[in-house]
Amino acid sequence: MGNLQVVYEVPKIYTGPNHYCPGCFHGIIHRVIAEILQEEGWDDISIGIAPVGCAVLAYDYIDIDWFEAPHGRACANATGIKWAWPDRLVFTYQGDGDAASIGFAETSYAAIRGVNITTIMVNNAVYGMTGGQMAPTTLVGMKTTTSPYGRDPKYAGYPLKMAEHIAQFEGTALSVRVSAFDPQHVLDMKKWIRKAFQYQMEGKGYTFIEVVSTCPTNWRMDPVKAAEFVKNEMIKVYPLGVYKDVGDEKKEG
Amino acid sequence: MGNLQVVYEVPKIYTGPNHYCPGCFHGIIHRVIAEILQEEGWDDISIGIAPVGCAVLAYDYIDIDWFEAPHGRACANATGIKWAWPDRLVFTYQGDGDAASIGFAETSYAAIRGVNITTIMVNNAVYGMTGGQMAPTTLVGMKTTTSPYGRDPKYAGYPLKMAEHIAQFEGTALSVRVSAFDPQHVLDMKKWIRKAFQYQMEGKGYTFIEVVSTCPTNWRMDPVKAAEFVKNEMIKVYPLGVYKDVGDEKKEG
Amino acid sequence: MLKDVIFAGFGGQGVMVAGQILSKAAMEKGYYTTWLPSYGPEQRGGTANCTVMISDEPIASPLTHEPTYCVIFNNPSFQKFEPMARKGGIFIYNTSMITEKPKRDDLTYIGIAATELAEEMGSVKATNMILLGALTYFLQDVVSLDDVIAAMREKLGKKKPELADLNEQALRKGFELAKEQAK
Amino acid sequence: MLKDVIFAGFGGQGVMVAGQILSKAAMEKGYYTTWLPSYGPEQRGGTANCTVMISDEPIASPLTHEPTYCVIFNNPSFQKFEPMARKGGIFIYNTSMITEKPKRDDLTYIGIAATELAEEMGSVKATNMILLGALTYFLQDVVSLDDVIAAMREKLGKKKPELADLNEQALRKGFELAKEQAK
Amino acid sequence: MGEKVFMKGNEALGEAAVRSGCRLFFGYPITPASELAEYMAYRLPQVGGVFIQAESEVAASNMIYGAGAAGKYAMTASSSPGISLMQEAISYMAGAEVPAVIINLIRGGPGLGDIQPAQSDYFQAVKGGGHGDYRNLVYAPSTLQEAVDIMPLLFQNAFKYRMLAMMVVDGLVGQMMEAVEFKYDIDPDSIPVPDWALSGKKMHGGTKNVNTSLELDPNKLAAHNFKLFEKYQKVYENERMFEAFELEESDIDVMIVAYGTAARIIKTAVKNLRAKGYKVGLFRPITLWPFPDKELKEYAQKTEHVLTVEMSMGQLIEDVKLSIFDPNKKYHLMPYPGGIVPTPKEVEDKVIEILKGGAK
Amino acid sequence: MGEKVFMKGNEALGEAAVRSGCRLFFGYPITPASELAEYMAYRLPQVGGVFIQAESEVAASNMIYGAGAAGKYAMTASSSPGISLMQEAISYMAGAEVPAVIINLIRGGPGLGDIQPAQSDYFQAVKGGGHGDYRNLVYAPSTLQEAVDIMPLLFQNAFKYRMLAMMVVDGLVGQMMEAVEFKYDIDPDSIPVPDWALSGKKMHGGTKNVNTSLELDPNKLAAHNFKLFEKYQKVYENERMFEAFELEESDIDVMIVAYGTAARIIKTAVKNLRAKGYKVGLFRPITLWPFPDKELKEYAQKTEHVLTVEMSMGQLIEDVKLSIFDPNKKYHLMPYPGGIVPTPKEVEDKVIEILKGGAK
Amino acid sequence: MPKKVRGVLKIREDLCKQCGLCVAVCPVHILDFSKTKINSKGYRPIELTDPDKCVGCAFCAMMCPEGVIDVYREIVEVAE
Amino acid sequence: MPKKVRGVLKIREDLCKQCGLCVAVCPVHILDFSKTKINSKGYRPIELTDPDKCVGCAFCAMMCPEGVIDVYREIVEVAE
Ligand SMILES: Cc1ncc(C[n+]2csc(CCOP(=O)(O)OP(=O)(O)O)c2C)c(N)n1
Ligand SMILES: Cc1ncc(C[n+]2csc(CCOP(=O)(O)OP(=O)(O)O)c2C)c(N)n1
Ligand code: SF4
Ligand code: SF4
Ligand code: SF4
Ligand code: SF4
Ligand code: SF4
Ligand code: SF4
Ligand SMILES: [Mg+2]
Ligand SMILES: [Mg+2]
Repeated sequence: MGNLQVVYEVPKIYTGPNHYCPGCFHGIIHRVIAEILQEEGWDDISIGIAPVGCAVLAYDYIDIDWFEAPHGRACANATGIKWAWPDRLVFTYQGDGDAASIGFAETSYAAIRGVNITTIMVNNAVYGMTGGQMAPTTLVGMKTTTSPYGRDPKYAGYPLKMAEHIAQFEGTALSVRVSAFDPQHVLDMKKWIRKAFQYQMEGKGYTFIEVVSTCPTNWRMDPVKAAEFVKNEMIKVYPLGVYKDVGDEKKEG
Repeated sequence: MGNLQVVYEVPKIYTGPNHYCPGCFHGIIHRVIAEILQEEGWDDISIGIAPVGCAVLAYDYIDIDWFEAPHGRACANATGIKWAWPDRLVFTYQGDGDAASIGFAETSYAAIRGVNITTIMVNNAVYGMTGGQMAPTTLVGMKTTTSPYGRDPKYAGYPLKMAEHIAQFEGTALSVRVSAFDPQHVLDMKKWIRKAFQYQMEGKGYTFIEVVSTCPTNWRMDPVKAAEFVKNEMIKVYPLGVYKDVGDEKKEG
Repeated sequence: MLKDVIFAGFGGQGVMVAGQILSKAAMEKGYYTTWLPSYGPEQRGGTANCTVMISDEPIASPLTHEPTYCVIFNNPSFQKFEPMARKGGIFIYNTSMITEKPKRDDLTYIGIAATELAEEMGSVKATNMILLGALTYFLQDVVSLDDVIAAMREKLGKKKPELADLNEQALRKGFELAKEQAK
Repeated sequence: MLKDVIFAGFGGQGVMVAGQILSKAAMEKGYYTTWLPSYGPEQRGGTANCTVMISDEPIASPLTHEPTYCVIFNNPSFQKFEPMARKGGIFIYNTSMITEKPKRDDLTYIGIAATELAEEMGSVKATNMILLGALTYFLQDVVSLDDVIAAMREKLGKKKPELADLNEQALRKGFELAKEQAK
Repeated sequence: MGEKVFMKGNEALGEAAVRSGCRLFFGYPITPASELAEYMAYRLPQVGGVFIQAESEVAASNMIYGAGAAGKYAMTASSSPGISLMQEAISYMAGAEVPAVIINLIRGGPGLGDIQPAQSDYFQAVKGGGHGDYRNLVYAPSTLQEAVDIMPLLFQNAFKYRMLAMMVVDGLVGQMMEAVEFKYDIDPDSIPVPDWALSGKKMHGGTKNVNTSLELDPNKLAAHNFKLFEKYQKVYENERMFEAFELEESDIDVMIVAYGTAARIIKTAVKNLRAKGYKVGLFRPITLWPFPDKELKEYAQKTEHVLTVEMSMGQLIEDVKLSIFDPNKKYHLMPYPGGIVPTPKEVEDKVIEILKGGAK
Repeated sequence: MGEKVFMKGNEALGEAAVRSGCRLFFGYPITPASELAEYMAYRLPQVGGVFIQAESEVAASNMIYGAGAAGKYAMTASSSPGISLMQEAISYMAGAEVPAVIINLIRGGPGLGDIQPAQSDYFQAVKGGGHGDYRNLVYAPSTLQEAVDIMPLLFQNAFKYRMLAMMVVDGLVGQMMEAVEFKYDIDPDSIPVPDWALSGKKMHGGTKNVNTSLELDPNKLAAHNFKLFEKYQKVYENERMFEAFELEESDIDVMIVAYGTAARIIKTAVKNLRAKGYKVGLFRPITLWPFPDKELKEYAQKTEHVLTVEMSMGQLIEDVKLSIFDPNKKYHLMPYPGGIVPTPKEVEDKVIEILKGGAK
Repeated sequence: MPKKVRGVLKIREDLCKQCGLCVAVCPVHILDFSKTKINSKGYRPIELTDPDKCVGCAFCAMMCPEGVIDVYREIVEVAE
Repeated sequence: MPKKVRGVLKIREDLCKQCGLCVAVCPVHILDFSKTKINSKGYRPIELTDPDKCVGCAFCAMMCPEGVIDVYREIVEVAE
């Protein structure tokens, strides 16, 4: 491009087109992960674990080694992979249903055990892939296909706050909640995912990034409205922020 | 007994002899539960869920209806039973391996969902029944049959603090850590278990009592030493106390 | 007697509902009928279709591999179903969205600019009803236009009564156009 | 040749270790041998037992339902195994703990006050070795007393050398007592 | 009651359960079974029932286990991977003799596979998915109406025999809309609470009930196993169901054996073949366990050729062979794995090929 | 190497795995398999390996799934209820063609049952515990030495065929002490990392590897199933193992079929019966899948009576019948459920009864 | 005559497992294992070494896992 | 001549799904869906309504889930 100065180029290892609905944040998050891996030269040594959820085909979209996990078990699979190759960058990419409902134990135990892997959990408050059922993260009163009268705490309890939950464990090196509803937050998300990967490469322990995301399709909103809903409603219940950061204290012993 | 005044009589519904090792706290905890159920007249409407663990035969020792659960699934079974009979007193009696390792998701989800049941989790820092393997609650450095060189956080992570963990969920009405290493603490334990049952009968939500306990056999200590170890070492890592108590605020809505 | 119909198009074009209305109309007339959607994530973005079977005896297979009646909403579906259609069958397609041209000489093609017509009538949402109306013309031995209108009103009328009138208009329009072309 | 031995008593009485030492001694002599414990929670509190098989050919079954040699540490085990013992078998039992009296006339009974003797020798922990020593007397076609002593030293000597000497004494004592009674 | 309603299969299955008297549903979403859970989430609150979305299928299966032990009709529904996660609880329920109902809308496997109609969980359902020796009642209706008709039987037999009743269908049944008639509407209050139910001592005369699958004494556990198998024998004698379609003649050219969706489709093939003059019939097991082995053997006398058509790689055929157990018959298999549904044409061609002697 | 050591079964199994080159163990305690995990916890750190106590068997099975996909030898061990919890991962591994090794020390079921030796997970292991159509390699050694001898084969064949290899034994094998000889000690560094391994692109030429069991297109998934079954056919042809014990004569009075501990014990019965003049022999499958069906059929020609002795209620006998498939033989079954081990005497009595015509 | 409150224990000896938890917590140190008796389980059950000193606090009963002990109080007259 | 920095976009039109996230965040409001083009997926891809106004902030690219947009800067001379 001649004398043009690059401001932003989509990373080569981000390999579309993807199957996501228009405006779904999954694509943004993928792209950002690809940016980091490419910038840091980690794409050669990375192994991603794709979930069962809308991101089940994530392996088609970032040019690294990938494993497709049974629903919820990504962190257990990642534990096996990490101990097979302790110096590789191993991360799981999961939905909220995947990481926080059926996989609640496996995700939590990665933190309890301090497994040196990273989880990126995409919280869109529903089960996107299967058609918009209630997730543990569904807001109280929110209507989904399995909470047709709105989530009722009497039967379904209260929204689960994973970033806070994961932060409580000693094995956790980093637990952060970010979002992607505007460019600033996308950059912030990128900063924290990068940090998570860095901590992992330094052997600091388990790192966890929760991304407050959208599901325009199942929320029955257009993508811009959905992004606004995240900004105005979701982050009231899921406040963005750093819930744990061991900083430079802890090195692999 | 003529003009004798009763100070303490073992409750009739506590039906020994039991199979526990000499001095094991399981017996004390059973007895105390039996006392409460008998005193309150709840034995007629109670359904206990026995775990897989040393207390697997708990159903032989308290004269109420009992269900024997698959390892770790007691809270899921209890959820089924409670919704079948919402006005009954339903409680799970579980070991730490049962409730906090294999059953971590089911236990946590009882809290997340705010199921109106009570869990009594006996934390003896090991898997008693199967011969003293490491539990999630095993102290760092503690030798067990699966941590023969002492629990090493690099592979096995850090002790899991269930009372704190369960306290964080909105569906939890009460989360308390008690012990039974001396008579005062036994009475305190009784007070909190009673309160848990009361809250349940009032429909307040999930109630959780962690009892810091012993395993003289697998700790290879005599029972009195084991009780002292609880007092001097265990409760340093597992501080006794009330981690959550909704008090009279929340009634069934 | 066994009528096998396929409706195919993009998700969101009303493909599924058109099939359901036909099937319901047939049921009300006392026929055996099934409606079977393609399902799963491929619905998202990609093409969706449904199969309707109508018969006077219990229906063995709800699937057809050689549909006699095809109602086609977009290009990919045209490409997929034209070769499968049964010899002598009726092939109704929406020329507003479809650039493909008929290739067989053993089918009756009915091309209707349904989207444009629907827009003219007040809403693109009526596209599917125009095409269903056209199909109805060929199924009169089973269901009349009035049967289909009644089924449509029952299915949609409660939730969106304002739409029902438009839809009735659309069904009638499609029926008329088919009648004309079929001559 | 097939020797089948059962050791039975309370958990903690050294039942298992006695069997392991015998089995190990036999192995060192080149025999095929198996040691099989009862296992599981019933060990806790209840009785525990183990079966040792010694043979000059591969051992098909590690279980015996009619043991030729019984080494019995407590009353419940006496009750359980006396009826099972093979006709003509050797039945060694610890009279310090056992109040039961022999009831069969087709067994050779060797009653030894092993616990008391062991206490006298310095530690109740040697009880099992006295009984094992007694058994050895009857198994000399397979293992000698020295073989068993060597196996015991290898098994226990490293961890607790102080105990090894006592144990050797106990083995010898049991052997002598059996010899006397067998006369 | 009695009127025909045009409904989606999954919803009709849910409605059938409600009208069978079931008021407790514990489930976890999965394609193609999710709409059943969704329907229950919508419907149960209307009738005073409870819908709980479990955190996993492991939990869901343990919730019905608890509710069944408490003496209430309870149900879950899932699809293949979810059913695999239920195997521990299923084995426990067998051991503890707890009744409950599970619907498996089988999809293509193994692993994550796809979400298309399949029958490849046959072995899992009828032989042994979980550990130990046990049986489940396994119903495999072929149409939605049949599924709806037998739904009460699942609950009633589950409670009659104190065992799990499964229905195996596939996504086709769940996703299809069809007219169904509900011929029953059972008031849950009319269903007696069994005396073995865990419901608090005062409900059953003050003597405690214990529900357990533990029996540490192997002699007692063996006796329990033999007792279970006596029960299964009774179930075998009473509950075998099948349909013989176009198998009247005493000599049949080819007898096709198939169940569920495959059988439904094959009826078209049979009709077409009959129209061409072939004496072809269909033997359709409705209960996969107990398998109608005697009946199948009986019908097999009429033919030389037995063609098994299954939406799996060769599972049903083992029971077909064990039932007939005659090396002089010719056994043919059309396996449809991975979510592929047979077409009548393929089956017709195969039958013709067999009769021409072209097929082995 | 080569010296005899007197070891507990579970420990010998662990040592065998270590000497097979396995350096990764993921497990969860359960009687009677716990000592295997305990041994690995003690041993692996000594040789630079890793022992991880998983939070559950669901997790353990998924950890070996991950490690296997990463191209490394990995293993878990459990007993019946724990194995039931692994069924989803097992089905996935089959679909994704991931090699790993699982040891099942079967105990009495169903449910919690007891902890005594059993064989009642036969169907689960060889037919279908998980969903979908698939097979696992299933080895059933009869002695500890045999278990130790074939251990390397499990890992090697798992990797050769990219599939799961299971060993089914029982608590008797795990708890027994016996002299064992280790004839091998394989350096893990000598085991090549397969080119399909997930190990980071740079390890395999910069082109990414993807390991998945998902295939949404049913035609492709069906093709994948057929491909898997071609592989299984190859395994069937190459890997069937069995022992024919005292089956030399051309006419045998009774042929007993049994495997594992039951077979070991039956050898005593065979010897005793032979001593009494009965022509009795034992056919012992060593691989339960692939089942040595041809060989069994062949040997069955020699006899009229086939007696299946299994520590279950009638699972092995189905494969026995399917293999022989001859209604003119007499099939007898001695079922031992719930953790009961047969005694030679019982088997001897049964054989004599059969030959007297007393048994059906 | 002055009166004092005295504790009285009912001990189910056959249930005792000789764990010593009661012994350790008795504030007046009057519990010990029997020197003479062995119960059916093979344990030496507890006995009171000096029954008169029992204050009836029931600490022992509180700690007993086996439910061996009932505790009563009686008022006794004390000789000066 | 005065200079200014101008953004230049490379748009992979075929990948665009017409979600509008970029449109919503462009600080100078110069992004809109094409009135004329439909891409192979059936969407109207974005285009610049006034390319000269682009400041090259890359907000659009940051938000794009599909990786449609690359952003460059060039220095252009501005006529006064
Ligand atoms: C064992 C099992 N249970 C259920 C499913 C069905 N299933 C697939 S994805 C999914 C939920 C996905 O939701 P989430 O993890 O939040 O991801 P999203 O699609 O919202 O990104 C479920 C329940 C499955 N494939 N396997
Ligand atoms: C699915 C399954 N996995 C493992 C086991 C074996 N098991 C029985 S009890 C137990 C652990 C018990 O420990 P804990 O819950 O702490 O109770 P404790 O015995 O210490 O009181 C285990 C692992 C089992 N029965 N089922
Ligand atoms: S269903 Fe929701 S989460 Fe899934 S791709 Fe569509 S918008 Fe994204
Ligand atoms: S093993 Fe430990 S926890 Fe179990 S009964 Fe004995 S002392 Fe108690
Ligand atoms: S009641 Fe108190 S004083 Fe009396 S024996 Fe018990 S602990 Fe001691
Ligand atoms: S606490 Fe109970 S069991 Fe323990 S010594 Fe005292 S009386 Fe005996
Ligand atoms: S780079 Fe900035 S100014 Fe230019 S189009 Fe994108 S968002 Fe608008
Ligand atoms: S954000 Fe990307 S996909 Fe969405 S409209 Fe803009 S360019 Fe198109
Ligand atoms: Mg989600
Ligand atoms: Mg414990």
